[in-house]
Amino acid sequence: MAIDKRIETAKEVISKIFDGAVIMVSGFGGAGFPNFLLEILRDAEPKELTLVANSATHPYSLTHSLIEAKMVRKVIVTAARGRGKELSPFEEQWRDGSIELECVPQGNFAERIRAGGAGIPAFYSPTGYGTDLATGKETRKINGKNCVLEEAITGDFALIRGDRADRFGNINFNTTQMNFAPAMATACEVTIAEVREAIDEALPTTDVHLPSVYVNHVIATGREV
Amino acid sequence: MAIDKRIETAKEVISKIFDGAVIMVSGFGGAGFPNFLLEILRDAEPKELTLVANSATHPYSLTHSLIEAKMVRKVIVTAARGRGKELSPFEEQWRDGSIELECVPQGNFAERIRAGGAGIPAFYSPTGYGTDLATGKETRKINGKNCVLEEAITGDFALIRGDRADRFGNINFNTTQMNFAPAMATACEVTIAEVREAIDEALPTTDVHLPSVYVNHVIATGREV
Amino acid sequence: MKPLNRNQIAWRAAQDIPDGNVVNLGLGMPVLVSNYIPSDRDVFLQSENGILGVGPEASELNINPNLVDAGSRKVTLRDGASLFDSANSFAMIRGGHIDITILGAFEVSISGDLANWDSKIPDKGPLVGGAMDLAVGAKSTWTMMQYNTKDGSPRLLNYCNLPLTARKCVNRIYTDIAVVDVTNQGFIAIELLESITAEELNTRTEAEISLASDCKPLQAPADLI
Amino acid sequence: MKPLNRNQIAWRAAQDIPDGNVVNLGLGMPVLVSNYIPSDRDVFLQSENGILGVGPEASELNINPNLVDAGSRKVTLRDGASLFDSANSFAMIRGGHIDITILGAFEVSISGDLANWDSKIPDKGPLVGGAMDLAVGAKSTWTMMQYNTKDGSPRLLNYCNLPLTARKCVNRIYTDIAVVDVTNQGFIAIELLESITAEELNTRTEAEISLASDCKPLQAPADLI
Repeated sequence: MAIDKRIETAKEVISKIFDGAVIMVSGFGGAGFPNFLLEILRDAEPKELTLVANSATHPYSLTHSLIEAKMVRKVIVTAARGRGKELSPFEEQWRDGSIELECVPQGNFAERIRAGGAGIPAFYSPTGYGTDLATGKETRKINGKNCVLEEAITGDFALIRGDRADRFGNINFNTTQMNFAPAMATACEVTIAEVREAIDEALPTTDVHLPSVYVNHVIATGREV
Repeated sequence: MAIDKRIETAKEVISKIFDGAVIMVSGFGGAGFPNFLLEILRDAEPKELTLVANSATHPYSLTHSLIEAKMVRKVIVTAARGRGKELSPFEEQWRDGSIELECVPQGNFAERIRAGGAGIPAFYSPTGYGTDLATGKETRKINGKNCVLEEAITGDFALIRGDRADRFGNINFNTTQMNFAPAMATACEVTIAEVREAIDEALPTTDVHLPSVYVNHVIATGREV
Repeated sequence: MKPLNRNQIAWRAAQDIPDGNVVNLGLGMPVLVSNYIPSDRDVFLQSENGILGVGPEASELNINPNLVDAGSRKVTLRDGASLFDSANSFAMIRGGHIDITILGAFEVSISGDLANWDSKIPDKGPLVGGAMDLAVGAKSTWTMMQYNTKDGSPRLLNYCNLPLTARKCVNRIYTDIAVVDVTNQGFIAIELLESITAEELNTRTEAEISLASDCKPLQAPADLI
Repeated sequence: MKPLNRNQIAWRAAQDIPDGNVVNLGLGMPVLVSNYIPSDRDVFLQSENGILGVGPEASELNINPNLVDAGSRKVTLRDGASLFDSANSFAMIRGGHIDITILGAFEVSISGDLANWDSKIPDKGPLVGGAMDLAVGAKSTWTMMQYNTKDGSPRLLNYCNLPLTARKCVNRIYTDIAVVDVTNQGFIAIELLESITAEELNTRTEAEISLASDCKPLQAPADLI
């Protein structure tokens, strides 16, 4: 049967996100946030989610709206500081002990997700050695370099944003929209991609940044970002 | 000063390859062999090389010519079997104990080279566990999966083949010419790339498969393969 | 029905590939499977040198000397194909993103251990390639082989004699006389050539083997030669 | 000469970037360095979200909302730029392919320890981003900072008080009153504001600091405001 991963509405696939699921959300600095999908996820209101995203507090990403809606039990992030002196909703919940925080150096964060998708259960990284973010982690000196043992991160659902997709699920990204999306798509059981445009014919191989095998569902939003 | 990594002849840069150097050579199945550079390397005749290449015996790659010229002390490969029943030159030297062999599963081979370029000194892989190729290696059960500790591979010189390059050293590959070249370029101190065509203007970002930072010298050969 | 020839074994295996699956075919007999995938199924063939979506072998008209598969054949790409480097290809394999790998085999043990990479020919070099990664990484590992060696010795054993490729990895075995599942209850023939009795099958097998309660006659089109 | 302002510190650091280098600029003061790189030097700026070759900030005319740098600014690309995902970006950083990273700093210890990511404001969430990876991975780590805190406390210390970013990583410190090398012989000022005596510098430094034998006056263009 001809493969076609395009969907008309995302409500049904998002509704499969269960209480307690581990969700990865792409995006960095205003580029690559799957905000169309996050709106639907917020309305679906699963509870006790673990969120894996670069930032828990980025104003352009609707990741923070899931936290504000008290849907999140734990975040794994590289940034969790709200702008300004007032506490952000995340920081308030964190202070109150109602949300758990795992703060990870961004390179270890990206590599742990990549490892999760690549079948590498753990690796040694020099990053973070001797810092508070390596507290309790196993260390080892390899070829004279002090390293920390870092475990892979995997997830149940990846929500990512691309520019173009084809019916096979191949994804093309616009410049820095890429950031964490390819790694996250490899590391999750189910990947849902929102894109500006989803086409019938196959993307040229030279335009494919994320191979179809990593993508389960594609929805076109028409949005530029 | 304007960056220009293009060179007119490769003899001078190849002459810097010293006795005992670790050389990585790209290529797989007839695609991506840097045979132009390997001809020059063979004539330069450095000794006691360690070769990191997918195959020690592939007939289309001139890697084997370095072995036949007795320039190689050790190979790190996934394949070292000559075609046919007669022993290949590599196999004769191996039988005589004059060349050392490290045979590595291809995925561990690629990942160890990537790790070498990515500052990951070691990682755990499920591949090879319980086999002769893991003999003497540290093992560990992680999340129920038996794994082998695999160390990064780094090198002194990478010889790779691409299709197009620009003066900055950005490289574009033609389809499966890519294979091990990107990882090898990241893992070596000096990368020399032969390409079909080297252009003045910058490659479009969408055509760059290997960023310029990983490439030191570029030479155009005009050859299709 | 006579014992199946190579093409008939390939045909038989091809019938069991589900629609939409991603499949990696090993060198030798397995690659023949691509000729017999039923036309109502849309299957993506992965080649470990960096292709998802291998198409038919290239002809003089559409040959690209840089586009080869893991068997060094000049190939084409199918609609929706994508290309990547070796490190990413084995990330795809090791990470569990390949549904089925079909590999040649010398021996399979009753616990699913596979020996397919080193036949211990004196002084011939080893060739492991991607076999260990595929056997460990794919969701299902099938093997294709003659049920017995040329001199009639069993290949379905209590323990493998030849060096292992991976432990406990084989799920199903396609042969000239039977299709065998590797289960917690041992080898179970799910299809058997009509001319062969359970008793004869037992004598041709070192390990315990039983017939499935619904064991069917092994059949393949007679015109495949 | 008065103490240098932020732009003057940035100008001063920019003068020391060698031609052809690859440089990653941290958030805050370091990003100003890009405005003052001498025009005779061809420098590639890396942004950890996936750019090698960041160009000037975008204007209304050439804005691409998906093209941002690590500081969330809408940027352009320079000639010869390339783009990649976060995992590859940090492979580039961790793998030692960035010549210099310039980071903001709260504190630097005499052994080169850096504290720049957690100022311990009560209940505010942490923000580590890529700082730990950059400090460990770049060939050279420079910091830019005010020599003393707002209340006059020293920032060049025997041991850092704030949580560490990385150990033994800082090579050079650019400040409003001095340029300081971190050496095996401790802090050595290589440039010092003419109005400041060695004795005054000492009182403003917790750790031992000496003047280089050829210590020069710290200067910057007066018209940078």
